[in-house]
Amino acid sequence: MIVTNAMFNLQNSVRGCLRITLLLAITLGSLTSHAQSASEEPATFNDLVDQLAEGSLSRRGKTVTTIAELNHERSIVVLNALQAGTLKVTRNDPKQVVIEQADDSLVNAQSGAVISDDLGRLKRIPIHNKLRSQLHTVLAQLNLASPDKTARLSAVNRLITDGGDANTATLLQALVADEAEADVRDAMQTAIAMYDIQSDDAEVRLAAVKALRGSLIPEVRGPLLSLADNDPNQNVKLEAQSALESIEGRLKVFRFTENVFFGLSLGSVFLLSAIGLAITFGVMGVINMAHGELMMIGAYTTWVIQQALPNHIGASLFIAIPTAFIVAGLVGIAIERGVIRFLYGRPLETLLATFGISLILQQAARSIFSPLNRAVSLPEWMSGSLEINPALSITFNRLYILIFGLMVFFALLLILKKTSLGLKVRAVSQNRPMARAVGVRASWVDALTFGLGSGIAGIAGVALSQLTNVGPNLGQAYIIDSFMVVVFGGVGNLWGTLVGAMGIGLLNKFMEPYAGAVLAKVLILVLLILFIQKKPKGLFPQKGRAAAD
Amino acid sequence: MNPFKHARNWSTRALPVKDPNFGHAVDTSHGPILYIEDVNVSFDGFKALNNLNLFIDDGELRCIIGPNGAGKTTMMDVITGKTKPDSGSIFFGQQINLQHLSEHQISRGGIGRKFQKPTVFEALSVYENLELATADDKRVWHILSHQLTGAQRDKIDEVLYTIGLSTQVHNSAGNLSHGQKQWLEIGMLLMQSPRVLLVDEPVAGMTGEETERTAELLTSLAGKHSVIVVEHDMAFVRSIAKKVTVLHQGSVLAEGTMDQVQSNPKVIEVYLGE
Amino acid sequence: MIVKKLVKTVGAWGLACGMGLSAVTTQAEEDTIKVGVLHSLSGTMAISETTLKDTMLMLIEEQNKKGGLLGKKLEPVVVDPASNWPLFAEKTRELISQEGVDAIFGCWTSVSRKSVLPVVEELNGLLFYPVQYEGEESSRNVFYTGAAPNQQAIPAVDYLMKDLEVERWVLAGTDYVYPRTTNKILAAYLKSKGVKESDIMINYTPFGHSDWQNIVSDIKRFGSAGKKTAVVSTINGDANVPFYRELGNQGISAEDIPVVAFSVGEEELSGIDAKPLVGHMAAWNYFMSVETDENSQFIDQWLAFIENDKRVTNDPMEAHYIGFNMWVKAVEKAGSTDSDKVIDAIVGVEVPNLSGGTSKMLPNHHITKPVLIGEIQEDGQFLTVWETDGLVPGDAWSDYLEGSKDLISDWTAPISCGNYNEMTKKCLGAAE
Amino acid sequence: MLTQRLLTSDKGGMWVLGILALTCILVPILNLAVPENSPLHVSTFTVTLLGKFLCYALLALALDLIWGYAGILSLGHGAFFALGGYAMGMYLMRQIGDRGKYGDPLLPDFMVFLNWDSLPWYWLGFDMFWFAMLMVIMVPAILAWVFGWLAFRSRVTGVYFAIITQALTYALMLAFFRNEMGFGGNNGLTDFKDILGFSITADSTRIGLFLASGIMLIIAYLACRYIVTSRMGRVIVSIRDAETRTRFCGYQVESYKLWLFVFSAVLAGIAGALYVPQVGIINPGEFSPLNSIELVVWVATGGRGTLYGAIVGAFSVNYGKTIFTSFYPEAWLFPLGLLFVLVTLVLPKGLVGLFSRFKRHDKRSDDAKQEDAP
Repeated sequence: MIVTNAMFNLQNSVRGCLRITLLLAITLGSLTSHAQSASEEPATFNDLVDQLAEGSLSRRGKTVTTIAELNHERSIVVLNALQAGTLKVTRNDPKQVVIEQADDSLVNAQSGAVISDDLGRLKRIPIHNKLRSQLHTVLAQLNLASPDKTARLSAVNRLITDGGDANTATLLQALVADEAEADVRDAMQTAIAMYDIQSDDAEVRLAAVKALRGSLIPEVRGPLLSLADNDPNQNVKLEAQSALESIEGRLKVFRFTENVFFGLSLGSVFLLSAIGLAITFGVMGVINMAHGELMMIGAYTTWVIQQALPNHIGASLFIAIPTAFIVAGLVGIAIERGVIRFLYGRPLETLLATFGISLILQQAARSIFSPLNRAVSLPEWMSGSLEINPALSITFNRLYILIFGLMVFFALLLILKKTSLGLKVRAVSQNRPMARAVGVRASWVDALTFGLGSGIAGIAGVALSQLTNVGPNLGQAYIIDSFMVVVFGGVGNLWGTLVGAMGIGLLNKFMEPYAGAVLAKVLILVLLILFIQKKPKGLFPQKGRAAAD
Repeated sequence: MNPFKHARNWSTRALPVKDPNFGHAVDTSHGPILYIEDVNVSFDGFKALNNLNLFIDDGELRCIIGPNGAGKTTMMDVITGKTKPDSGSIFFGQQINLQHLSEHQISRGGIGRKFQKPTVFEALSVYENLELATADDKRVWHILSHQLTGAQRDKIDEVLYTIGLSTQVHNSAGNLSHGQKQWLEIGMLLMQSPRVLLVDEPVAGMTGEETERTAELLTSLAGKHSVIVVEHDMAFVRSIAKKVTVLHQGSVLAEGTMDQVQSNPKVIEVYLGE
Repeated sequence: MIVKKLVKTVGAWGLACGMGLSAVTTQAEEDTIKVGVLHSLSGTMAISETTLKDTMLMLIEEQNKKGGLLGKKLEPVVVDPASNWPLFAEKTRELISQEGVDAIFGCWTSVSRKSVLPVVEELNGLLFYPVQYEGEESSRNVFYTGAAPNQQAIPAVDYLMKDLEVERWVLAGTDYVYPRTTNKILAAYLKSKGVKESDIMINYTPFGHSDWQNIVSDIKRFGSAGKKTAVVSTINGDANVPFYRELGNQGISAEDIPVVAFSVGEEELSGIDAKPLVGHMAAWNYFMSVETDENSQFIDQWLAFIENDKRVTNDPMEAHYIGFNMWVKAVEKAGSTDSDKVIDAIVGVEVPNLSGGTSKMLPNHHITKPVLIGEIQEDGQFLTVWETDGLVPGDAWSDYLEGSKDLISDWTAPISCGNYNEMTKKCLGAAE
Repeated sequence: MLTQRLLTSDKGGMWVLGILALTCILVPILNLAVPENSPLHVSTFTVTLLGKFLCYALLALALDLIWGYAGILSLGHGAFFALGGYAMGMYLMRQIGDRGKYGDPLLPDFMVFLNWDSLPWYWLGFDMFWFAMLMVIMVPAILAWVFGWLAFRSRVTGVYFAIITQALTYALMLAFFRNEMGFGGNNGLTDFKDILGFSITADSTRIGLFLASGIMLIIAYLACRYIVTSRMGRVIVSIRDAETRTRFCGYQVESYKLWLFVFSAVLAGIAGALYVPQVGIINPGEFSPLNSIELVVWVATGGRGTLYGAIVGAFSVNYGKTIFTSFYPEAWLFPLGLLFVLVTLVLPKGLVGLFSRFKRHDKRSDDAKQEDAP
């Protein structure tokens, strides 16, 4: 690896050479330090790689160290493969260690020669956490000088978490001088400071503390804390304390913003699950207890589609959205035609009937998909989080679902306000006979409206499948919350639903730290009950004489 | 005992709700029994009542006419406490400010109302309907434990006779004809021996003969009670009315005898305007 | 009128007579040995319990292939307590007094066991309870084939402390008795090992909690104090998926803050996209990935029986496997299915478990088991990274709890008491 | 004169009462006196089962009174049932005394292992039977009173009322799940030893409880009958059918609703108190909204608006449930779900409505009821 690096670096300036020499120094140093372990069996690279494939995990750990120290040109490749889980071994003798490339082609681990003939089933060489972190550190060491910026950065960050040793510190000192990238340089400085902070020289410590002031990297706080509590040197102690305060101060702000986001994202889940109800219950006055199960249908649809195209998880999601809408919508229409239409003007009977339907749907899900939960996987772009700074990062799936929720909301708003269906819906919901008189086919509109509401429930299901279990009980978890949201927001008023959902979400998140998750929920329910006493028609009531009685 | 005593009227002008004879405590020394002054009501910007001023004398029979949306029904809602006015005052006699009272208190107080659409308790028999309306202590425990007194029974028979349903006593109200329902409802008002009767479109959908009987009934009531009749049917109004008030866009357009009103150019304009 | 009467009679009396008669008929037929299967097939617990019902049916079928028991065929009696706790009690009564079953295999949640317990004791039946539980209980009529806290929690913590040098602990659980007790025991244990109060964070969430955002970020913060941190999770069932997802998305990898779970097994994982979980751990007494002949045979049997090669096996299934075989052995030993005889016979019975050892029924009606720690792999299986040398005997009463450290349970003479205080030499609760 | 008023024109009721009385007399005899092996013997299992059903019937009666007659649909009546049950459960816990696992003379076991050093104040007094019984009545009554006062005052009706009652019971469920509450968390209260000194598992005690439930049901039935046949009964019906009109007749609708609601809550509480010792456990599951909705279905199935209908419904549905859960364990939710749908679609007046269809019946008034009942 060094060699390759050298090859590469020779072209560019003294800087490269400096690196090599330094690195050699380091690695040689560490080599001698591990001289004993090496001397036990002067193994060749090939044997070592073969050893990787057998033996206990702890032995594998030792082997990894030795391979790293060997500085064989392919060490880094092999170790990377081991880390990534693409290092495999043939099941049938003679055992052969191979690396699986991205394109499923196989190369010999030792030589790197491409293997054409079929080796039968391969067994992945397993690693566990200790090994993983060991690999990380080793690779980090080797990557410090990598020409690739991101590799360097992650390497340095790794060192920060490990709190590296003297060698790395000196190396970094050398590197930081002529590091082009600003952020990498900052990281390096932090790393150095993190090392210096343990030094015995108070001055060095002081400098280190100064350097670390205001840094948001979580690892920084640990050592600072210890200094602030008990450092022999008073200045250092004070400096550390003030540094901590400055950090704390900044953290507070970010925590708050974080909490706001949490609240909104919880609200967006409420919004998605309640918005369908806002149509069926709010506009049509139909209590649909099976609403949750319609979401469940949407979620299962997502799963089915993922099963259909296992290689296009991302795409499957986009297919799932319309499909779920249609499937759930059709089920909804079926329910409306089959049961609800006989019960208009009798909301409580509707409540009972739809509750029965929800039971049937649940049991159906159990019979079809088994009572076990189904695994819906997140596409790449949905997982992970958007790191704004070390203290504040926003998870993608939540972010997208928040955006998605709002999109659905406004789309629905448009449909109701602008399209002829929307017009008819409002007409029917306000005055059924009159609407009929002017030639609106009320029954048809009812069916479509209910279908629309159900379809949206289906879409909500797709979103939920990205957050939580896909199973027969999915629906029940949300039904009560969504009803509360609709009632809170004011029946028949979409904006009310939006405000209600977000409000409850935020309230919940800001109560949780003090009350704890359970009590927070209880308190919110109580508050809602009291609120409805005060404003029986919700936040945004429909006024007028018609609404009065 | 009663948790709602002050529930709906926080400004407790606690009036002597000593049922049943509170109706007679109304002070009408200055003539009018009902004062409606500068009353405004609006729903979502639409002004249902616009500075309405109306005075009803004790024992008079007043007809109120006006095109749809003139605010007739809203006026009744305001009087009976169903709707609270945005501004203005409604006094029952000299003292009692109705704004502070809830429906049941107002009705116990002696203002009875008959709805546009006849609303009797269809599940109950004619007799039970009247029994329900009987003027009596209407608090829970009394109702739970007491049977009707003889006097109250006689009152029911008397009313049955007045509204001409004596033969229907045990028939279920649901089975009555439209007209009979109207009368039954009026009968229910009478059971409360009210001082003021608000009657909303009593003859709507009635046969000519039924209409005549209703006319007799109402005129016979006048004097003992103040009667306010809201009606579209001009012939009917002419047949009973001494004094007519025309509402338009939530305020009084004209007032006077039928002839005066009908010759009033504004009124003609409004009615032809439709 | 007649019709009305008729129907009412059916409503009230049909029940009475029907039941009465059925009781008689069941007493009449003695050619089979009835085995009660008491697992929720509907409601919230169906997700876990249905599998155990199938396991029992499979085991019984196998036993019948081997010629049954005492020359009689075994007959499973399956009922559905529908995740409704009072219904558990009712169904137990029905199984024992109406169906006349000789042993019941069932229950999952602690509360269902608690609700069944009095009935089993009253009617002197036998209950084999296959799930890891909080301990602090011992009944003459119940056999706990799942792990007691000292067979799961304590060893797991030991591993984290010794091998991963964990110094800071998050004890996260669903708010019910199992996590409460387990965490209490662990907290006491950790303190006894010199862990500071400030280095332990305990958090409880409701059932099916789905919004873990701020709890996870709290954990993240807690873990960034420079000391190695681990989460000990007693989070129950449905709440796990969103929990692990949130962990993954907030970038907490198993290396930074490993999570060791006591309620996440192969079955739960089969319902989760395991990629974000790789490296997180679970402590059980059995893993499907264990490579022994018994296990591979058991797995083949299972896949064949359930006719679906995607299905997995898990720890409670093994518990049923062990429990059932113990019961069979005990019945053969006693030569009868009579409860008292079986209870006497079963103590000391040894049967092979699926992880290569032989488990033994102890006098406290718990069994000896190995403890395995596994890391979750991408395929939803576990890679065993540590295991106890030898088997750990189940301990009904924890040694780390004030109330119970003096208590032991021994159902053999002379003590024969579920909660015997070694200090006072008294059998508590047995007043008269 | 009173009995005549209660029972005439209530043939169905008379039948139900008759059968109830008969059951209360015969079942004990058949259980205790008749030997095990005789075909007439009624097993203890059946007794406890019937006892349980009696409690359900009482609960159903309570709901029918407010839903069927006053048109107030409560989706949270399970809460009052559970509260009554908890009050009784607390008494039974205190009776265990030092026979608990940890042998603590005062604290229930779950408190011992949650390290509670003393009994929380709200557990005091529950060692006295009379106090516990008082609480069985007072706790549901007070909750119903406060809740109802708020709700009815601000004229929360129909669907809104249904939903907030559901929220109420849901909130209570979550609260009782919390171990800090000191009600045993998810496990609730169980492992009872004896009641009033009688061992709870003794057959005689079971019969006693069974009788108590039966008699309580009969008394409650007559009480409800008294209410609905009084003038108050007619006021209530008129509130259901035309609330505004009733107001204009000078009735204070709110207080009528409130008192009825409280009374019904008390009945539910008593039902719960009788239920707990017979099933031997009370836990937050009883608060779950599903239970309350199922309860509504019993009433709907039996036929709301007729008191005996509620009883018929409670028995038939639960009997069906028992049958299904033992014969078609995998699929019993299907028939249950179908029942919900069919009853609402085909049998708006429930089973008893089915019978009364044979008789000449006042068709139009029926429709009126269905239309206006919220």
